[in-house]
Amino acid sequence: MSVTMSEWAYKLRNFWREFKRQKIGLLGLALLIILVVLAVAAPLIVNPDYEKNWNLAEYWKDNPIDAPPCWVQIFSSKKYAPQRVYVWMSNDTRKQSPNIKVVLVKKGRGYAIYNVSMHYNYLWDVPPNNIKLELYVRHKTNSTKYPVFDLYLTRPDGAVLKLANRQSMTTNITSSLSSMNLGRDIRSILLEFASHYVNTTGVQPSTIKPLQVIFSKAGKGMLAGKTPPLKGEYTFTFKIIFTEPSDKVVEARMVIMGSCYGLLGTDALGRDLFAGIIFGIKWALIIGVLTSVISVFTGVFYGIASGYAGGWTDEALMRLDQVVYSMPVLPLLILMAAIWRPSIWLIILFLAAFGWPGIAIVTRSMALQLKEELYVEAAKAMGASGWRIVFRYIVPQTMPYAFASIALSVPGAILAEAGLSYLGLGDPLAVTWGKILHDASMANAVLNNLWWWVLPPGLMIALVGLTFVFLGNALDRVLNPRLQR
Amino acid sequence: MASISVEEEKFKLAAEMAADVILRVDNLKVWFPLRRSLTEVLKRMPPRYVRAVDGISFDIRRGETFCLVGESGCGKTTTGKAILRLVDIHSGRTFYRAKPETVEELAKTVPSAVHSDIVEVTAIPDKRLKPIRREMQMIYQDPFGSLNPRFKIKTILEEPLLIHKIGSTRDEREELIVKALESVRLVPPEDFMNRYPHQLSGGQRQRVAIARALILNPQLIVADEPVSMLDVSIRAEILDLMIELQKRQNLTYIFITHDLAVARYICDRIAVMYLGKIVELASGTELIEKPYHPYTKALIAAIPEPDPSNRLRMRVVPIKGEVPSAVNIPPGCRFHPRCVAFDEHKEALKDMCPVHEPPLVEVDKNHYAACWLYETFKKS
Amino acid sequence: MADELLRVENLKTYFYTLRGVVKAVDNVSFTLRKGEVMGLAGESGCGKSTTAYSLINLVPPPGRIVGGHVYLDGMDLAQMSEHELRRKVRWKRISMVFQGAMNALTPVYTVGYQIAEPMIYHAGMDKQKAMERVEELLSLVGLDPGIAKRYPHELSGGQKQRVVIAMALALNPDLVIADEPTTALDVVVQAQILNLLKELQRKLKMSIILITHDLSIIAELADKVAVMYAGKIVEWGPADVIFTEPKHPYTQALLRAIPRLRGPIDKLIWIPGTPPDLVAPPPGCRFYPRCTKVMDICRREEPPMIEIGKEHYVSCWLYAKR
Amino acid sequence: MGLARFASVQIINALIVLLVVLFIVTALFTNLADQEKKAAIEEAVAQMKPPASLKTKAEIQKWKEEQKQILYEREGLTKPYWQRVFGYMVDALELNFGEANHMASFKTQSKKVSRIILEALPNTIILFTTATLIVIAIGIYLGMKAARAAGKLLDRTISFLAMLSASLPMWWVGMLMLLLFSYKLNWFPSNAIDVYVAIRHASNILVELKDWIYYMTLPLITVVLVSFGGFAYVTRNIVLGVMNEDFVMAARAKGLPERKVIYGHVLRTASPPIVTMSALSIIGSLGGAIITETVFGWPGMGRVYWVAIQENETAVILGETFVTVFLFVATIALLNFIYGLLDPRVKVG
Repeated sequence: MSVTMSEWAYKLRNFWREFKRQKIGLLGLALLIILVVLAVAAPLIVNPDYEKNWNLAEYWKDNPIDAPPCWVQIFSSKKYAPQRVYVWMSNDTRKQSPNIKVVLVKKGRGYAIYNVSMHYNYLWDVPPNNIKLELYVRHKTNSTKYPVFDLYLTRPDGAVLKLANRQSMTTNITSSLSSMNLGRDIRSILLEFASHYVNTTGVQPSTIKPLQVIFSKAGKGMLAGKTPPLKGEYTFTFKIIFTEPSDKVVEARMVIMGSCYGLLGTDALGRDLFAGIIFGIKWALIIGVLTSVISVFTGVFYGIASGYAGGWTDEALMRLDQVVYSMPVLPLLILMAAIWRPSIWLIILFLAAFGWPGIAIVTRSMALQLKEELYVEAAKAMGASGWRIVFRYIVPQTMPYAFASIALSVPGAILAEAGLSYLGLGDPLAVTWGKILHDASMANAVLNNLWWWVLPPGLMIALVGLTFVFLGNALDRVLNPRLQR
Repeated sequence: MASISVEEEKFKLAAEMAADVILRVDNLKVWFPLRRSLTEVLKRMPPRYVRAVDGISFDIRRGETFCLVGESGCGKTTTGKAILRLVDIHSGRTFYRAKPETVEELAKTVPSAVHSDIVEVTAIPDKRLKPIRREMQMIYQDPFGSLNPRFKIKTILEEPLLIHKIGSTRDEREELIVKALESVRLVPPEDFMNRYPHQLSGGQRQRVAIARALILNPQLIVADEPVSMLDVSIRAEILDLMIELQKRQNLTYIFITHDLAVARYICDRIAVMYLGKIVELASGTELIEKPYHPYTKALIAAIPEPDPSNRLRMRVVPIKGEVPSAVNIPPGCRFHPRCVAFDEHKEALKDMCPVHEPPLVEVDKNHYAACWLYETFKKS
Repeated sequence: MADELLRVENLKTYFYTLRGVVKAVDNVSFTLRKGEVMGLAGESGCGKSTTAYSLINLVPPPGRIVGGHVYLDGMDLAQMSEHELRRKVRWKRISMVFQGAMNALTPVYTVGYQIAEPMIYHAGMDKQKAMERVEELLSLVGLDPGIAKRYPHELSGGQKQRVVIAMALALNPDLVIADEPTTALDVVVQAQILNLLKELQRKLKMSIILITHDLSIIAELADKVAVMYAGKIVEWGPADVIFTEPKHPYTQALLRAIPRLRGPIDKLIWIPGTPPDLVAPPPGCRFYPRCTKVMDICRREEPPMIEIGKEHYVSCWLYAKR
Repeated sequence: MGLARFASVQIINALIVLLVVLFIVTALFTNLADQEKKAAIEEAVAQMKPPASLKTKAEIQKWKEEQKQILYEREGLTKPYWQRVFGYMVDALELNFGEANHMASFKTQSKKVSRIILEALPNTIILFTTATLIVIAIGIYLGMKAARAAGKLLDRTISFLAMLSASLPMWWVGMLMLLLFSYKLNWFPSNAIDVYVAIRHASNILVELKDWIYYMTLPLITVVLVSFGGFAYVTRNIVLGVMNEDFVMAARAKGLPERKVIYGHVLRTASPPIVTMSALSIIGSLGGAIITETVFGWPGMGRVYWVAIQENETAVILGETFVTVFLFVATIALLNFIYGLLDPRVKVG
């Protein structure tokens, strides 16, 4: 036993000495290590809940939509408003953001007046993607006397806008400033506000970008976003009148949906694309490695069986091989996926089912050649059994080829799965890069110039592919020296 | 009753074997079927064969070196491999006088193939050949190809021991390996054990191959052109080593070569093969000095020698045409289309050579040839 | 000398490998007369094939000629530009018969076209005329002219070897380099090919450099013999002298290692040890570690080439006057 | 004779593969197709007006049940499974794939599946034949150059490009091309399907050709861009292998000009394996190419796939798959045949 152990150690050392010379191989190895670390550490890097909830639009509602990554500011003179969430909860003093103040103004018989003021210090050039104001109250269950509120916005320049008036609420009010209707359209309020500075006759409210107007200096061109940003503290104030004195504010939130988001921005649902990219690593590695390991080993053993058996067995096995080999993979996969909508594991099996014939043809010819090698005949002459010859003389000789092939067929598997996912035929539960690109295509990301949605997944596919191609080429050169030059 | 006579008949050949004969080959044929195309199968055309070995018989005495000589494709290597059961035999039988322990072992597994100390090798099924494999070994022409490039020398030599479960511990086996390396003059053995074949020279590799063949203590060695890929001086060294080992271990060699000069140097008897048949068989010196068969004559005439006066004359090689394929062997004497003697005596032989296959007959004391020239003229 | 065809002076061809510089041909000198056959003998790896390729300046990379001269009628081929070599020398003056005819023919062209190619390119013959000459050449080497239309894989080994010889004769060269022209052929075919070469050489009065490891084959053809060992010529002289009275211990041992077909069966002599690694050859005489007559000086200094008889040179301290 | 036999063997092989694939595909598909048919029949029966004579609910129910059975019978749904599979196979061989539910063909707006495919097929063939020819031309040129300068910058660049193109999704590159050339620079149209609108207004063939080129350029460039590196690399490897052969040395020794050695002896010998290898690599990218079509909206097979998948048109998907397999297998047979033409050694065997 220890004979073989030391031999293995020797071979490994030799292999490493040769491999070290292959620069691209080392690069591939380094990339692979980084990828594996990222895949394993994914739950530490991004919130693991993201993956579970990837397809739940509700889960992502606090995030800006189609926001570019924040590092774009480096290339721009403008500062982007970042994502911020301020929370105030009545029952937990630790979760009471200083930016939100809830003040009981007055309490009398049959009423109570609260002021909820939310302060936002705006220091940026590009206004937030959206602002969401949320207010949750506890209401006496059997009462029909619902509370009402007014909403004011106080701008740094002193202007006060009444965004909502005598709005009644059941238990909570959630409003996004860009789209939600707070009783009356906020756009018309802004139009009225602007009318103090510019001529607004004929301006359609729907053309106004509310956040642009809110965060710009008042003046000429303010409706078109041509005035400079107005920096300073903005305050949103809810003035709430409870007609049931026992009612009270339990939670208030101000969500500043950034005009940029995280490392890779967000998509049309507000999903964190960086998280998507990170989750995708795991799937790419699983799909690529599992598919190629299964198909290569199937191919290797199929090929050896065929070549070593010879005769009619060989003939029959090779016919079958030829048939599978001549099948176009993707169209058939499309058909199968369209019929079954398979899980990612089934897709891997499908891919592997088409991936082995090429490997089998090569291994068969290797087996045929090895079978005729003199040292194999010598082993036979020594009395070695068929199994011994296969497993000690033939299989080990095909392993270098197998290892290189595994590495080299990874990209193909990843590309095939990505293609299926892109067509919308992937596993809907796995966050793969192909799926992200599918979503991008469905949301016309290219048309809308959302490059951060389109570029990174493709680059990652290419990167993982390259990693394995690098490794595979280096392995091939080291292990199959006929290619050495 | 009938079965007994069959049994007797079966071992008649074995019983006749002289005491010093270690191997008897009787009418051995190795035919490789050609792949038939679909149309051939459909038209029910009979399968065609490459008749690599086409009915040869000879006895080999213990301790002798028996040479098979001929051009490439004459079936000499196939004969060697057929004796070792490395290729499938079409028909014919081989009998081998095995060591007592082997006979004992085979008597248990394949009793029908054993007759006193003689084993009918051709009657043993593939899976039961292992005991016989221990006694017959092969040395190959190509020292580069016959050693597994991924094994160390130690592992290469350990393989036969592991296969035959000789030496229960690693140390025991290592001792045997050291001895084997020493016996082929690869000293000190420690220097070679941990090397890989590619780290050795051609001559050293061939010595490893010899050590591997000898480590199981065989009786019979089939050496297939063991020196033809080696440089002259290494060739001399390996030949010398083989002679020395033969003396020391009482080995019997079947030595396959295309080079008559080498055959003369090492062999006791030489059999010349042409297209799957033995055409002439005699002792080394006798065959070269007094060849009977026209083919042997041509072969000898064709061999160049380090004599500078040769350049001044044209070499006369009494042969014409090229070797036909072993698929379409000419009828009658398979050599007659190329035979110069046949042309000369066409009138006398025209009913013999193209029609009937000549038998291998004794044309001189212990000198056999298969040629109508002698058979016919002897009769007349 | 008026009838001198080729003079090689201190030719050096080195291979620049990862392992180091392999001095495959190191200071090789010899001359060749018009119509003379020279045999270049030596064991595998001694540099004889590299010498041949160096003569037409076609050493495969990573090898290259690093020194010395190859004069053909006064032109130094070692210094010539690739273009000039191609136009003036290759095939017109020097052609080759390659080792392993199997691989020297391009599988996708008919053999006729391959023989005709140099005629079309060098002599500017039109295709028709070239093919006529091809048929002539094929008959010259004893083949049926109809073979011209066949592809290499349709021919037997002997036929291919003849085709390769016909190809070498296409432009009536002054010198044919035959690199192991009969290796891998059976003895009968070998004898036929050697006869053919002998016949053609007499008829066409060309010079031949015959490279082989087999001294018996050299004896069939060569007027002069050069014996190479480890990148150097150790002995060089007329065939009659070399085969009967070899001087260098290496030549002597080599001849006694060959089993003979006739005469008494002498015990063969072998040379112990292995040839040196040409990356780091031993100092002094390269043969000394294996030489039975080794002296002190052999280990230190390289022996000079000494003329020991008429046109007989040997590089050994045994014969040097000190 | 030899060649004709060689060709017929290729064709028979292709037919066998085709039949096997067809069989597998239809066997998979039969249940799904049947379900769809059943659903359609049920819907039809539900909307049928029962004859006035029938009064009770039970009677009407019974009548409807009968009608359903009649329709089932007519559609062959009552036959055993394998017979149905066989029926579908025959339909497929007759190119009778039925009708689509909603989809229509590009040009004539026909609902027949065969029509839909027939109108998409030429576009795919035009795009990929053109692309393949360009790839072969560039690939051979660069591959030969790289082989002659092995280890030099060009060689390394090509090796890298090959590795890159093995890892790049072609359709993603297409997306980037659109992003850059269509939306940013506005040089090319963003949706190639509009070509049909454009050619409707074309006054003559030249204008129509111009339109086609205008709409085809971007997808064409994409396919070429992603494929040529791999092709060049394959060429380079094969050529490099051949360049080490003895006959190349022999050709050089003959004093042939280098150009003749390289393009005559080397490339000529290397061409059969180049044909095979490159065919496989190009065909391998066919899948990616199908998706690429959808990115550009090129009115070809890929586009049809895309729409069929979005709209759940099973009959179209089946028909498409079958025709694609046929194309694929036919191409392989053709290439094997070309191989036989190029290599004199094949004919004999």
